[in-house]
Amino acid sequence: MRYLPLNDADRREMLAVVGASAIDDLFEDVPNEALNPEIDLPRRQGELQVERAFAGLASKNVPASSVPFFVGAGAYKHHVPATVDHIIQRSEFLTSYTPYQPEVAQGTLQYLFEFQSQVAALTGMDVANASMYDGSTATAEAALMARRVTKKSKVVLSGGLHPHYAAVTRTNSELVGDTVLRLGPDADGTQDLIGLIDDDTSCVVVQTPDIFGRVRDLAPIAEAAHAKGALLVAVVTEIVSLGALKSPGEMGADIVVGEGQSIGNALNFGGPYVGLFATRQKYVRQAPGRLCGETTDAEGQRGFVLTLSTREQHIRRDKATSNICTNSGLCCLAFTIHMSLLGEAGLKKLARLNHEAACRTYDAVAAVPGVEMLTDRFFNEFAVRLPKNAEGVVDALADRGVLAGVPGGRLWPDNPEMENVLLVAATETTTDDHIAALASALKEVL
Amino acid sequence: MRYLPLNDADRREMLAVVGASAIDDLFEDVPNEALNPEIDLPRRQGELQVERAFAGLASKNVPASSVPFFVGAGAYKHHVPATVDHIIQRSEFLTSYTPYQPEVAQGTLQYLFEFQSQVAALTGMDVANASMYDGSTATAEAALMARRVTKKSKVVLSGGLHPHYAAVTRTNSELVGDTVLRLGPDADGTQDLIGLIDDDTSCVVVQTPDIFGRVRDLAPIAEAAHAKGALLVAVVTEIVSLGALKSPGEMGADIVVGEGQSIGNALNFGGPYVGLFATRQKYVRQAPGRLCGETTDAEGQRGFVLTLSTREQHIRRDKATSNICTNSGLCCLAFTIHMSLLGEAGLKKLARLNHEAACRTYDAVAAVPGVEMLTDRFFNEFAVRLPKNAEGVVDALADRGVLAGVPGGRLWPDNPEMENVLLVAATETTTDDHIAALASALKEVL
Amino acid sequence: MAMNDQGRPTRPTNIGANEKRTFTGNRALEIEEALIFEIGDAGRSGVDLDEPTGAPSRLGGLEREGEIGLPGLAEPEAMRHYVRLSQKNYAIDMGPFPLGSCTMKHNPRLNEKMARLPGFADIHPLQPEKTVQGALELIDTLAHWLKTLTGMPAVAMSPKAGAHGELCGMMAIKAALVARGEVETRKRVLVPESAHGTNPATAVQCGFTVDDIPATEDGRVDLEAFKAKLGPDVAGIMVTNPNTCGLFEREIREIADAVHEAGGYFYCDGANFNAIVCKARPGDLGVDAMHINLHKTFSTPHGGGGPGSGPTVLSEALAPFAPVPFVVFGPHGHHLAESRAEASEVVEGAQPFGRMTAFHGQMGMFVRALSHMMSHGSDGLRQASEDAVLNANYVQKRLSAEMTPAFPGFCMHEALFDDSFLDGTGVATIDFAKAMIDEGYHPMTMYFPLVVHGAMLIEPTETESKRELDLFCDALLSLAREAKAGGAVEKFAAAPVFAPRRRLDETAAARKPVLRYVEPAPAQAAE
Amino acid sequence: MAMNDQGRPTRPTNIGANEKRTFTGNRALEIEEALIFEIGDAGRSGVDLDEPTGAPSRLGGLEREGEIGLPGLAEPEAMRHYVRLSQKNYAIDMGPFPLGSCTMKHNPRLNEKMARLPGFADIHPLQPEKTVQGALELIDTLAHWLKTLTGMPAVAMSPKAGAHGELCGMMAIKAALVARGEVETRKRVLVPESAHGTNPATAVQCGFTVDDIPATEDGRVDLEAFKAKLGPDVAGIMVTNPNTCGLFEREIREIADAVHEAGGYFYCDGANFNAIVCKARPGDLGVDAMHINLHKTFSTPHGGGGPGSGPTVLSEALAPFAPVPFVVFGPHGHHLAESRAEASEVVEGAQPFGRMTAFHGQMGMFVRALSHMMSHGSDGLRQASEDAVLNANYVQKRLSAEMTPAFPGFCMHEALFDDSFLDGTGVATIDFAKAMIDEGYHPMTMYFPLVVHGAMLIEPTETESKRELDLFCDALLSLAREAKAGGAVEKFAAAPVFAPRRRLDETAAARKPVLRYVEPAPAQAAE
Ligand SMILES: Cc1ncc(COP(=O)(O)O)c(C=O)c1O
Ligand SMILES: Cc1ncc(COP(=O)(O)O)c(C=O)c1O
Repeated sequence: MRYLPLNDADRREMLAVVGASAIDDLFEDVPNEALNPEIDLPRRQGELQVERAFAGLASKNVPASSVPFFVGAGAYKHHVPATVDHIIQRSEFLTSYTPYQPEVAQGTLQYLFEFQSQVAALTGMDVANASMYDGSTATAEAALMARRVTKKSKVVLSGGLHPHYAAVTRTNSELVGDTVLRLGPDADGTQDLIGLIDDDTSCVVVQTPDIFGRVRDLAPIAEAAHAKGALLVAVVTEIVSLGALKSPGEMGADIVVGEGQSIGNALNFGGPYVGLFATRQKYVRQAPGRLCGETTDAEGQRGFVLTLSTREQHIRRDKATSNICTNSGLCCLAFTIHMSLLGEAGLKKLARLNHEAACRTYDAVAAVPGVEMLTDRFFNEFAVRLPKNAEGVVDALADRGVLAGVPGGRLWPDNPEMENVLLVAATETTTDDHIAALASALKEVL
Repeated sequence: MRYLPLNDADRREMLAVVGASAIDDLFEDVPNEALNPEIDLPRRQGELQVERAFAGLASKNVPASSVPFFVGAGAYKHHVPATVDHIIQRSEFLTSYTPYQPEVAQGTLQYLFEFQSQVAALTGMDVANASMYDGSTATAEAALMARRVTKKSKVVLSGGLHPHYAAVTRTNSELVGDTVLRLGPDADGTQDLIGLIDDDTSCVVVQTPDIFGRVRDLAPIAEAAHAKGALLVAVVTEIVSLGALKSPGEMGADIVVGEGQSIGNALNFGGPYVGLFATRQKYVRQAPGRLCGETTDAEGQRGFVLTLSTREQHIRRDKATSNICTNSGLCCLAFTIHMSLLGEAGLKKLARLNHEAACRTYDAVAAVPGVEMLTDRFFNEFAVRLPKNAEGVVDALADRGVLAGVPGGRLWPDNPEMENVLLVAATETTTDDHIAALASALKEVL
Repeated sequence: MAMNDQGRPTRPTNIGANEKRTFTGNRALEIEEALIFEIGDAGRSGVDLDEPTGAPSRLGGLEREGEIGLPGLAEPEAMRHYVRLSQKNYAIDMGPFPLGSCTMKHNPRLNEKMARLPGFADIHPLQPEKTVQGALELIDTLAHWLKTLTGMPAVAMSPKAGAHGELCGMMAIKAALVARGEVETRKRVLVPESAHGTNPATAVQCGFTVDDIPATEDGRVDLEAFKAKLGPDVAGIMVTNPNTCGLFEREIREIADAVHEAGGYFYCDGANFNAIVCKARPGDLGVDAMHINLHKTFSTPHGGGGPGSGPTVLSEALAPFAPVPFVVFGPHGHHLAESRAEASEVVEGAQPFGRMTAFHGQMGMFVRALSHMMSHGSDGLRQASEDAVLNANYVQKRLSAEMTPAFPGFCMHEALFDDSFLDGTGVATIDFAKAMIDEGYHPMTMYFPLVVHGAMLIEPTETESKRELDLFCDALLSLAREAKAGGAVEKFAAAPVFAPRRRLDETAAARKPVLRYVEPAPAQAAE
Repeated sequence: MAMNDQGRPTRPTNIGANEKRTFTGNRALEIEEALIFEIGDAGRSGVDLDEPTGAPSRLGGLEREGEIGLPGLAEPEAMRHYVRLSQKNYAIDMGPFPLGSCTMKHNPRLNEKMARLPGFADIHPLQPEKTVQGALELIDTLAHWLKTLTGMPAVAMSPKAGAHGELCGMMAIKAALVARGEVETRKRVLVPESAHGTNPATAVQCGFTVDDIPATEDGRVDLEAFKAKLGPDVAGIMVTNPNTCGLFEREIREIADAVHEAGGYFYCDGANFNAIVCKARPGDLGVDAMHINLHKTFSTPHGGGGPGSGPTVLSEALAPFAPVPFVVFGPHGHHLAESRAEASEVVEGAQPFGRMTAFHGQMGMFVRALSHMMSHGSDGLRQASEDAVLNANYVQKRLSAEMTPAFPGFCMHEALFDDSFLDGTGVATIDFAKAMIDEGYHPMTMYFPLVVHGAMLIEPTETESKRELDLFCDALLSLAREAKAGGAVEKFAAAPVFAPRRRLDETAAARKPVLRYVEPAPAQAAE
């Protein structure tokens, strides 16, 4: 077998050395009746055969790049420079472990330090960690952290929060006994969050741009939350938006979490992605996840190490701030490479291009009879209400070779009111031809 | 522009340092009327735009892997392990220069030494060089080398030699005044080469398996050539065949040249490929191209260097054995990686699988009414004579989604006798479905 | 000084005795590299984008004003920056990475290639199902392999790593207790002292309390002590098997039966599954839930810390509580059940405990893991486990010549040593490990598990050749002899000397944490 | 000794004074690696293939018997072998690679990605033309760019590298002479002393004799001396422009006119085209033929020595003799003219001199080069040339503080120094260059061109940043000062000390050449 360097001669020799007569001597502790079960699975295959099998499966999917594509809602189709994917495949990055031995892991540690610095700058916070699994688990961790910081137990989730994020946060917070107040979908942007913040509130969780694409001003919410001793957790699912929008930090957020997939990472059918987690200096010792810090070596040279690990499970065990261990390492690398290729000027331009593409798409869709636009302040995604069930419309458009967006029924399956809602996203990859194709197909179907 | 690190501030600063008032001061030696011509070409484009343009061009071609594929005649469709392409893209290999500074080029030098050793072993010769451009130019260089060695000036080219190879050899040898005796295509394998070798003959060039797929016994030809003081140059265009066949060295060849594309390298529409060049120890100082040799460093550690460069143009200039400088470096690396993954057992098995696929294809094609088989001793390719023009047949099969092989008209355009000949190749990538598709399409068309 | 003008790190202040210096601070191929913040600036970019039209924006007056503080690099600068950084890392592609409990095995590039097929990498989790049938089929196929290899009836594919899988299993247990109306009474989870830190952390994150189980002399769960701790308030037990001492829990059946009798559940930490794939099935051993680290056992790359994937297999008892989403095969092909309501429609009796993550799990890792499995096949997977265990025992045996195994007898996939062979040498486990770096090896796992003094846990995995292992053992044996011979305390204390950096001051790092780049004050900048 | 059992290279015999040793011979991340022949064996393999059926073979009784002698490695061993080897190389992705005349610039990975699209990488050169229209269109498009950038009417795409392009141009000249019936009389080719070795070698390979032209004090062709050598027996001249001294041949027009008047042709070596793309067109300067190194000017990777590509542009006078094949656009789309007969049918007056290579040239390089050109556009290409020239002049100016430029005034894309600044220091050009290695730089081109004593030719290219160039200059200046200060002769003579190997014994290598691996005699093997 191509991945196994031992041959039978090696095995015999080694068994002799260890003093075993047969390999199963080494498995003596396994209950006999459980040893060597029949396993009904195919036998080994060569590369060629495996490649053909996967090519077959892949051919049953429709890649985003192959069609006019407007699907968003927390994962976005962006163009990633070839350099990014080339670098993250370098053996020294791809096949290394968590940098617990800093003398031979400065490569990983330095990019983590750069990643943390970029995320802190983007979100307008003091510090950021070395990543969480994704935006949704980062949000759940934020709520748990708010609990530790405020010693309160009521979590308020905005109706504009991505339903998956809300579900994950609820699942986690309820486990530790918190009450989670989750508002219904705020399609029309009329919800009053502030009224729900009380003295028991540990945090209020608000997404901007929200799941409907609406850009939200967090300042008043931050003020209200702070007045009650609660934290404001800001959620950003389209990180590119921060190239154009005020940072949550500027608007008073205490914890900013987000999904970093848009920068450097492919769609990957939902994972792996990279969860961003940033907060204020004063709360850092309550933060979950790994932190990389600067120090010097025995010769006085600058170097980097994982630090403040007394927060973490491998040191604090049941007292840890979180159980997270493996995070999104390589996805951070992709993020930080892409971000340093863009630079500030590039990111702002990219954000601008996304917004303009969305504006053009918005106007084209608004011109389709029967479509009701649900917001006029958005970044690169917006919600519309159709005269009929959006799921059916999306299916019909898919048959016409256009992936039109995310139907409300997909995100709020148990909520009939959302059935006719469609979320439409555009990015720098969206061309005028794509937009025209969407509009005309929509006209046909409605 | 993304590849240019200087910005305008840098440029101004640097111009000041060099004491120029404007960039064109530095181009003062360029005749004024020739400076800064109007260039009517498109302006810069982003990655996304370039990718889309190339995707468009690529989509107009039919990849070998996407259809039943039987095209050979000097380039073969084999499966290359993913590891090969990954390693050759490592910065340290991909973006390094010719290893003229051995202290910081041991990586390149060691693989060249390994490559030379593998090629020498495969061909049954004493030594091999660090590659030529491809099999055809290696063949031309072999004829020139035979001239240097024998001081004779008549080159005899077998009719079984790939027509492109014959043309390249003739073009080069005639330049230095040699007479080139090129025989017509030896479709039926009846040619008497031996009778043509005389006292003026510097070398006789024979391919095996020949262009018609026929396996040739070189021993008698070697004997005859040596009797007249001529060298036998053996040509191998399908290097995988040496996993199954006697090596040319065993059969008495003095120089063995070949095309290494089959191992480690993609089809690439004809290039880049890797020319193999091996010969006897006693002739090494007449060999063209780079040679890597073993030595030790100042601390006595083993190391490798380019050696015997007094043969080469950068030292000997007009006295050099060849003008070659840049060769096929990275393609050698691909070759040597794939070969060390295969190993002897793997190569022999691979050769066996190729031969068996060809045998199955042979039988299926032979069963098609009207097809005349031209040989019964072949490796992974064979020639057949069709009842009609093969070019038309190949076109008709292409319309049926089968790439059936190389029509005689493509290789011998000025030779009507070859019009109905078709060369059919099979490899380890050929499945029984492919063979069935070929046979039934052929039946339809004939 | 000169360096800083180039944005290079400050130079050594106290160069070691026979350290040679260079002007640049580089040493031939070992090249120093500054931070992107010191190299780049806000105006530069390595990306060419079309010019925006400048149409009026519709951002509701929330436009960002002022600087963000993100440096940009031209592409050539960026390429060099990251290539130089990479060259300061050790990696499995460079040599043995014997981290016990981490299963650092070869990562086939075939898997990387498959994961990058546009049909997998370039599809969106919320595309219409009919446009992602191949992806859903792949998840379903991987689930089938995992269930078959573990002998378990169900698997949750959402978990994003091992710890997340633990959370999944413990959440399922909690949901089962809720269903039984015992969630208020059963709050205690038993965890062996030798457990990985994620186990107790996970239990607490699920609202349970942790109660330690002592280990026996031979490194396994103390069955009697364990039974003594069982009671009506016990929710379950979290046992790693093979355990973190590299030993198979002989009495695993008794443990399972006992906890079940007591009304609790058996969570098995599957991080060490690599030892027993196709040799034993957790489903035959009474396990109720177990996570599988695809980034360990099934060779998806560790990537310097992640991403991973931790599918969690579940027993009949826990299966109904599996989280959404999950793939079902129906009349219209493969389908994703994404909500509780729908789940209970499509699967009789399903009552998902909720959702663990947005979307459907680590697809990119699924592709790689399935590619690994299909390449090996059931025969190759069994061979791999046997080779992993053989390699570990070979290392244990050879190193025993100078080092002290923590426990007698054969081990499974990893060999555990204590530091008693270093007694009186003045050389500590950490010094010994750092000396390995100079020899060209990544250190083994140190000071874990906690039940062994100065623990050194070595896991070679099946992808090491006998030649590599022999050289590795020869090197460690010579270090051990050197330590015992005495007089080398300084050498060990100073190690590593050849690495890109000498030992780093972790205390200083934690005392005054510098967690992000900050512009040096003008004064320094001007220095 | 121990090492050899592991198939490791023999250990140092005479370790330098303060060299630290390790047992393995490794130094942390710098890992020694043996030859595949010492690691692998004939039985091992890193490839899984189906089992052959064993059907009788039809090889005409020429089956191979016995051992070939090819070692095999399992994939993990192979991966490690080559990764470790790679880490002993310097590369443009690691730092400046200032080799004059080699144009080592950044190689964009976008180009690598494009070249690997199955539509380009997985097509066969002899597929039916209708199945490769995109490929032919690409070649045609690249040809259009090359003709437009050079202002020449035709281009031959077959040449596989620069030297091959020279051959192409000189063959065309020979063919033109044949057509004029002067091939027997015109045998002399004039070549400046400063020319690259391939020029004279090529001329001879075309059956010409070489006659050197002296250089002027200011590093250019001596027009008078050149004119004096012209005559009815002159076939042509081979001039590099910008020349190998990094200077533009001011009198290029006069040179062209003179050689034309004398009835000869003007071959221009275009290796240095990077200095003048979009700044000047060879077609406007009287050139008859010029090769373009796509692997220099247009950023296709050097790959440790190749592959390259050397398309050769031709003037009206030489165009008819261009080799087959070439692409023409006709009623049925793009078409390849592959034979002389056909060529003259499709192109009026074409009389190809023959064929230079099998198939159609370096397609893989064509894709990369066109991707580079389209990315830059005409504006980007002009900017690139200007930056390349600016960078070279900046380096020339800064280094002049301590080093001695070979010629006064501005240079083009490369800066040439002689070794007079080292006079009396006891440090030779080679020692100076080897010391650069320890500082983290690849040496510049040394002892070329021959017209300058102890020449050091530095070509930074446009893809170096000012920051990199400043540190590079600071480092070289400090080395120069160190050399002049005296007392450092040994240090320079011993350099490099930090590289994977110290200086290698090239004399020994050439005296008793060991050009392939040979099994050590049993005696040694057993040692
Ligand atoms: C025994 C054990 N359990 C759990 C984990 C956690 O897995 P992950 O890092 O994927 O979250 C690890 C990882 O090191 C482990 O070794
Ligand atoms: C001036 C000059 N001419 C010709 C060549 C030969 O080009 P190639 O190596 O591509 O054959 C070179 C390459 O170094 C060169 O520098």
